[in-house]
Amino acid sequence: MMKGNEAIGEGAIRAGCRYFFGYPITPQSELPHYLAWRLPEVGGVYLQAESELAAINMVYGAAAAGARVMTSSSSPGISLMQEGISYLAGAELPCVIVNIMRGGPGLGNIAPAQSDYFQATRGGGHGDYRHIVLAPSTVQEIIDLMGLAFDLADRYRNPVLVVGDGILGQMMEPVELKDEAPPAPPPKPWATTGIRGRGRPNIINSLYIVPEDLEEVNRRLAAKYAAIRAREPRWETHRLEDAEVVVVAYGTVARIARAAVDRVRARGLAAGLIRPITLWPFPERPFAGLRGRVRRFLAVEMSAGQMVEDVRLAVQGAAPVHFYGRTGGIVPSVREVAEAISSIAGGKSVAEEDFHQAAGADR
Amino acid sequence: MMKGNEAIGEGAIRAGCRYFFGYPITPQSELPHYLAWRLPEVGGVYLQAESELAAINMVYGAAAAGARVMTSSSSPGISLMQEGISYLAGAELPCVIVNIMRGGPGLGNIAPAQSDYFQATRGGGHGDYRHIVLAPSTVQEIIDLMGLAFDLADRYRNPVLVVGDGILGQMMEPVELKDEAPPAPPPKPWATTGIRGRGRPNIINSLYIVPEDLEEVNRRLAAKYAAIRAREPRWETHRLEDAEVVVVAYGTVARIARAAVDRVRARGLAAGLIRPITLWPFPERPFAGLRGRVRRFLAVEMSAGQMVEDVRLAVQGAAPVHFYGRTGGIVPSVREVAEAISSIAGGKSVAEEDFHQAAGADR
Amino acid sequence: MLWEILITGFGGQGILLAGQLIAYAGLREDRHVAWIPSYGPEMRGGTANCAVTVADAPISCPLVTEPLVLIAMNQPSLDKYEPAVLSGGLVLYNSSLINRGGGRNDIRVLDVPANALAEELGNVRVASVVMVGALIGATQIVSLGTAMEALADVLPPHRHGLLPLNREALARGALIGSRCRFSPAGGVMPGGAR
Amino acid sequence: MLWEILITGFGGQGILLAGQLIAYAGLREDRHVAWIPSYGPEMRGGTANCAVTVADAPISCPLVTEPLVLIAMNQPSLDKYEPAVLSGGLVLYNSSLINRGGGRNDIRVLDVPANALAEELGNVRVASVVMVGALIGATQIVSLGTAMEALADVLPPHRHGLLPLNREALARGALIGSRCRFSPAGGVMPGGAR
Amino acid sequence: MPRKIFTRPQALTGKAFHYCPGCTHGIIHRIVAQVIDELGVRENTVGICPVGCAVFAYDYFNVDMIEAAHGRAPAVATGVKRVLPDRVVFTYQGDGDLAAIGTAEIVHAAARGENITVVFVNNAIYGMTGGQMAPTTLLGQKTTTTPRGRDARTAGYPLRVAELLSTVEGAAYVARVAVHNPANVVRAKHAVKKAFRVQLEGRGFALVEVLSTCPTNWGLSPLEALAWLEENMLPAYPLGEFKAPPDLTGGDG
Amino acid sequence: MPRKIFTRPQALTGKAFHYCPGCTHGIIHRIVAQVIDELGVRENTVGICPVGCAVFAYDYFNVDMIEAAHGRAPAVATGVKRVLPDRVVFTYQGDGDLAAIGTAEIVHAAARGENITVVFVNNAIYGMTGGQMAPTTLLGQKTTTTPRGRDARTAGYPLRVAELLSTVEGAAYVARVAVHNPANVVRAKHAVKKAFRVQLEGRGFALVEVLSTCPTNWGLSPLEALAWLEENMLPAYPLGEFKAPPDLTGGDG
Amino acid sequence: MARRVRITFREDFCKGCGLCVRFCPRGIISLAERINAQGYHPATVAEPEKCVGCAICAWMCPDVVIEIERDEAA
Amino acid sequence: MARRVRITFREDFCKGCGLCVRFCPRGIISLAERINAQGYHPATVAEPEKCVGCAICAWMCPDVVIEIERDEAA
Ligand SMILES: Cc1ncc(C[n+]2csc(CCOP(=O)(O)OP(=O)(O)O)c2C)c(N)n1
Ligand SMILES: Cc1ncc(C[n+]2csc(CCOP(=O)(O)OP(=O)(O)O)c2C)c(N)n1
Ligand code: SF4
Ligand code: SF4
Ligand code: SF4
Ligand code: SF4
Ligand code: SF4
Ligand code: SF4
Ligand SMILES: [Mg+2]
Ligand SMILES: [Mg+2]
Repeated sequence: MMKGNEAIGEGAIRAGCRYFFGYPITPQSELPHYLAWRLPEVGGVYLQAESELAAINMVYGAAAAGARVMTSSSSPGISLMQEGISYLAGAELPCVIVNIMRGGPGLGNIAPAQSDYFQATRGGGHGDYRHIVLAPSTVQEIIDLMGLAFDLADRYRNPVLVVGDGILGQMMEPVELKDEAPPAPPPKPWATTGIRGRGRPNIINSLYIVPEDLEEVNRRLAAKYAAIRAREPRWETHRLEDAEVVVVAYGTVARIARAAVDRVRARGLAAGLIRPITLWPFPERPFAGLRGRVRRFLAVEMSAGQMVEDVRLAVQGAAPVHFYGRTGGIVPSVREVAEAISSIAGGKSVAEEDFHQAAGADR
Repeated sequence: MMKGNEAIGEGAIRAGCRYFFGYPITPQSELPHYLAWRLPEVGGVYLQAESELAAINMVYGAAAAGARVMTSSSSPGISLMQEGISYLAGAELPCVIVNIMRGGPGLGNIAPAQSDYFQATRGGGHGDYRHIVLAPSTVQEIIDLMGLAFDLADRYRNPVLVVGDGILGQMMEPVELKDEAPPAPPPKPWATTGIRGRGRPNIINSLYIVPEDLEEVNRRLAAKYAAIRAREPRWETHRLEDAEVVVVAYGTVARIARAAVDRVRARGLAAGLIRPITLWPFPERPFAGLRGRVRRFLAVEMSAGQMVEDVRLAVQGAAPVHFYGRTGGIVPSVREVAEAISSIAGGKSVAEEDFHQAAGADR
Repeated sequence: MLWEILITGFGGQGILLAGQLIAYAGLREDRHVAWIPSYGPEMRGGTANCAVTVADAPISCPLVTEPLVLIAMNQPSLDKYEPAVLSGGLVLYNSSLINRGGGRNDIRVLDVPANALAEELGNVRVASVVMVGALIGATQIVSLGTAMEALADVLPPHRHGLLPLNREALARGALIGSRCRFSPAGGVMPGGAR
Repeated sequence: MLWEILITGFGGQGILLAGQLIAYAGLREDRHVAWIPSYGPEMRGGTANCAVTVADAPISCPLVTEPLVLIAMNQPSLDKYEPAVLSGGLVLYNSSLINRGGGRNDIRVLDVPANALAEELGNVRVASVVMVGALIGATQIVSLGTAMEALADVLPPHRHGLLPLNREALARGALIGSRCRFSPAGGVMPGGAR
Repeated sequence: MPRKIFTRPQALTGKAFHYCPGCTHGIIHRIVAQVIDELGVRENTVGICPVGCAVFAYDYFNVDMIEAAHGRAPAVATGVKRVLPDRVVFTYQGDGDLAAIGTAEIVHAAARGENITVVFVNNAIYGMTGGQMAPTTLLGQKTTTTPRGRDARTAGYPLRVAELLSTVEGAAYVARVAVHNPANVVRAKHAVKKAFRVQLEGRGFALVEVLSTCPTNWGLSPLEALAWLEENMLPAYPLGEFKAPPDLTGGDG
Repeated sequence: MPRKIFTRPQALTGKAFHYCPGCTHGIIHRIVAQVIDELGVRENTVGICPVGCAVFAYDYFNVDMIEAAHGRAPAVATGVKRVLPDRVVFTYQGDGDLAAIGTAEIVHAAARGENITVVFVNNAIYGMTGGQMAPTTLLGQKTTTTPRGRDARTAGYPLRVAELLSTVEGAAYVARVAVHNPANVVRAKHAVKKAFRVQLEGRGFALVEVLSTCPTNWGLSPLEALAWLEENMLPAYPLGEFKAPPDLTGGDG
Repeated sequence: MARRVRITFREDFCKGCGLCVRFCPRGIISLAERINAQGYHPATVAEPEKCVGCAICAWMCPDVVIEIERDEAA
Repeated sequence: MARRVRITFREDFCKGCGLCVRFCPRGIISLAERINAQGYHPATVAEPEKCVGCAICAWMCPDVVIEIERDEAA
């Protein structure tokens, strides 16, 4: 059995990550506590930075030096990293960033939330960049996706974000740890490690003062993002075959939604679930076959309605897209979600704009 | 005649803004230079902060104290402000933030760009918050919208973002300045000015440790955002009456697009333009009447394709939405845009994914 | 079978450990298990609770908002969570600190003088382990032997000197629990994938 | 009528001021005007250019990528921007620093020995003002008198001692410009809203 | 005639503190409130809370209060003070807040001679988030992120904030005090009062570093924590006035 | 036998600097390159550029280079050094970069005793962005954001970085030099060399503050700028070693 | 000149930390057996007449539990 | 022991800043009338034989324009 936050750390170590730079924040603290013990044991470095800003730029330096490196924070701390993330994307440096999301905006609270979806998927920083976003929903999946996160980061030379919430971080579940030696990270001939044996300097940079040059870079990035869009969407479906109402949810909420789908199925309602595992690229493919059959979609989030936009973009008007959400750290219950499904299936609308009334009535 | 960047400053002063906190960055420097002269003349305070982070938090303090206050920066600096903006939104403090966008990601360059659209409209910070985004396209409109920006900020107790690019900032155009005394800002009984004459302390805060309380705040915010969505979308249309192809563009690019629309109209092509003035709330209404008649939409941006998502959400599958964009500080020419219009009108697709090839072929 | 258990009480009553004990015991019997604490500002000094799920099939949702079993270690938490217990469910309460049983008649209720028993054993901190024993006695959710083994999983090595005491606490609790042979079959249980 | 003018040269040649002079003169004649500099790393030491638009109707697009008129103050900028001039357009070039006229035969070209004339007047820095004079002489885009008045708009007060010199520069330029009576009517002009 | 020798200051609300038993944050709160009362500025004061255990200070001080982002209290205070130069503006910040994430903001508030008062609570730890290393954590001290004790080779040296800031020209008053026994509590109050007086007289930036306990995360009883402060923190963090206007040096505030 | 007395250092590429005529950034670049050559560490060095006029330093130093975000070079250097402890890591930063936006990063790199070398170019202005006030701008100095001269009452006091950082325990070597005449240029080189040697010997954080000119934004000719530095900056920013390991104090590096 | 000191504990605020107990120069404060609403053993003075009103306890109390008054008969 | 000094200016790098001119102890450096590719008047030494090879000019040159060699005949 392992706590989710600890699984993030152990997953990273087993993926060959030896460097962690971060700044304390609830509800991800078990991760730095764990790594402060574990990393020195495996010859790695745990460094508590003076801030999230410093942490993300230490990550930038370590990634430039060719290391598998990560940082972790929660919502306000991730906001502080946005400039740095834009730089990492612009300089095409691989790294893994963990956001254990909490209630917002502002200081908010430390309860579980999913209200950083826009920030995660649309790039909270400046410029045309994207990063892959992975959203595990079990402790085992955390372990598996941490390995994938580092692989994707290196493969695409791009930051990868892993998002969860405090429930996932605090939860204990049994995990299977593969006892393999960590994979050797791919060669990084571009890394700034000193020119010995190479002769020509390597330069890590995102400045291109001539617009034509910067457009060229943006084209290269756009092509890379297009490749990621084509190859990397990941998702899971549950009882989708004959579903007429499809719930879309990720992370912790997907588990609640899955139980809710089972509950309404037991009452004879043909519901199904799409669980995006990558939030960016958003998995549009599972929606493709549903046109015509599915009468309604329901996005369920611990937010005021953010992923619902991606669902709308995926559905493109083929069927109404409804929303049910709770905010502020309130976790929707299986019963609530089951009722939301029943109610839209019956034609009642739980529109985004009504979420607060709806949520209120439901309590 | 006035430079755009100076017009921002003068517009702010005429709206009664007396406090500016900022950190230098190109291409908005004329604005702080102007205000460093002008604000002391009108009894105001110009303060150069040690960073954008400090600047946005000084804005937070000044807004809490009841002042009309602003800051200004360009893309990387705005990324650094995301935590602060989330706090401002969470504490419901009015202020105006200017982003003269430049090429990204990372350090990028200082040439004009519109690649912070996602950040501006989706909230680059954490949590469920929104801010109004105004996008002027002439120097006169800058003056007018600065006044509106402060009014909306106070009316909704919410940050308002004004976005432009280096062209708009450096451009000189004639302006008409109303010689009115600045309007008295509305009373702010919530401001933290000392309890004298009030008795009970005022508290400015965004921390709500109990999830139920924070959800209550999020509901209030959601209701406010819904009101803004209903009341505040602003846009301009050009030759839309009988248009079969509709271009959507904002800011500087809207002026290019308008000339391009005129150019293809001269060649007999029934083109029109929707220019969002508010990027959030995105004006969906002008799209409403177009279903059926308009065969194709074309979003033109100085980005790799960001606003195009809002156009797709507004169009909801009613007609194909194409994209034409330049990045890295390259400004699309009237000819390029006219050709893009002609080409999609003729059935050729300038899809988002092809923008780089398209742009390349066009040069 | 899907056991969704909520354990609630003061901070310092060993709530989180009790939950982990059940989960580890389930794990030792090759069941699917999950454990979630409440966390945050409530932790320090205030209330504490955790949710444990033990199931024969993979667990969809490890969150427990409508528990089949509630273990309430103090009055406020009994008051707060009893209404959420599933119809047909079970409530075990710490009768050393709680005066009245619950007000519902669609659930089974078992009073366990956990603090008193623990004090008898010489250490009030094993009260929550007594409760786990009672749960096992009442439900056979896991075997008592497994739970005794699992004690070694949840107590840190430097506390293994306390294993005998804790085994005793489990045993005493189980004895009390066996007064009430609870089987959830009769209960109204939502959820399809069990 | 829509005049889209590009003025290009070295930094330090008074390019930006020349553009502002045209714009302010247009403004004094109640026309719609806009002025945009190139900015950025090119500014210091390197090349400089600005775009001026003078129009009778509101200006859609103040950016000038295909100028009707190009004023080229040095060879590199003539080479770079001449191909972009609209067919039927006009190029004025500084023949003191540029050897050859352009290679296109669909446009009018006027050579102006701006530096030489300015040096004759005793100050090489008014070369760009000579060019503005030539533009006015050739096109009547604004009246010469208006331009002379507009000098006061663009020269900072502490430089107003230089007004007579600059007026003289305008006049000399206009004389040369008047050799070439340019009217854009014959040109191919895209754009509908003129 | 009954005379009140010691009563709850007016500048505190009636709300009970949420601090752990024996945590000296409470003593420092009360000192600040006493000073506000004595100077008669309660109606004229705006306070800024940190993010840290004192995050709820807005519930305790009976004056207008602003909750700032982590580390940014000096910037927020600057914004307030520039708008309301005749109000008394103070920040209350922990060592993570002020000496880690907020380093730039405090150094520059000092450099600007910003006319504000800063109460800086150094408890050598991140209290609120569960006992991680602070910049002020002592060498060898065990925390949740230095489980083997702080080792200078990997985690660096304790930061002495009062010494650092006293090199800055705009800082008018910089002192370090402690609250581990009655005599020092009284001295601490004198220092805080001076720091407010410096502001009232428009002399510029004033900061009082207060050595404070965190029994919970130090893993000690309240009394043990006072002793630990005395034995371990005092040698590393000498008390005294590091900078003061000549006419305000020493003595009672 | 021809002996090279002075040649272009190997640690510079063949590219011409983009700096304005007479800007002493160029002298400082060359000094750093000379030191790298003399210590024989060129193949082993990773440099970090700032955002500022030296932003293109990656085109000039003939070693592996990283362009950092504005002010974050010390954090980036920390990341590199922790991964590659046997490489020589240096940052090159302006006064806006290091002393304003990057204050927290430099203070904490010093506090950690991060084993890196920092070359800090103090030209009392923001050069690259068009001559705005820097934290180091002198009182009375006119800049584009202090058009009436820097006034301490609104814009605060010049920040003395060497003095500030020398209070920090992890800082092993802190010196201030200038490059306004040949003797000082030679001294500056000695100091930079020491700062690299401190790193090579694993003694911790080393910083050399170099007073430098900005003829363009000071509005002076290159020679006038040297004189202005001498007359105005030296009194405000005294030269010398503020902190040095005893065995490295004074003398030639 | 007779002086009488009145010391009051706002018991529900007390967290039983013992700081007042430790520093009372007269050693007259102790923690009660009983538990207050917050769950702590509150501080109390068994023989209030021994109190000299030095207020040291109040100065050290982190929870502002203690108030002290003095009757001053002229 | 005969010594000969050879001083070379990489003229295209010179920005005519005049720092070498100012600090040459022999006063033998001047800025040329001509303009180099960068548009500056480059520094030059009219009478190279007067150069003592002190390299002060090179130390002060911000653009690494100057190189100095010395022929050392034993
Ligand atoms: C941007 C950001 N980063 C991190 C946190 C998490 N956090 C809350 S309080 C705190 C540190 C508290 O320590 P300190 O300032 O020493 O105050 P104390 O609790 O010890 O009084 C941290 C890191 C946060 N809220 N925001
Ligand atoms: C986050 C961010 N803020 C601001 C800027 C704009 N900027 C570029 S360089 C610079 C300051 C340069 O001054 P300094 O560090 O003193 O270097 P100098 O040019 O004087 O050598 C600033 C503010 C930026 N690029 N990024
Ligand atoms: S955690 Fe420490 S600092 Fe925070 S209230 Fe408890 S004892 Fe005080
Ligand atoms: S602007 Fe100043 S610092 Fe920058 S290169 Fe020019 S002279 Fe040097
Ligand atoms: S006032 Fe003095 S004597 Fe009385 S209880 Fe308090 S400390 Fe003891
Ligand atoms: S010091 Fe205060 S809180 Fe502590 S025991 Fe005494 S009265 Fe109670
Ligand atoms: S080497 Fe010395 S003498 Fe020769 S030119 Fe240079 S400075 Fe003058
Ligand atoms: S110092 Fe260098 S750049 Fe300046 S004039 Fe002399 S050779 Fe040319
Ligand atoms: Mg602390
Ligand atoms: Mg500088």
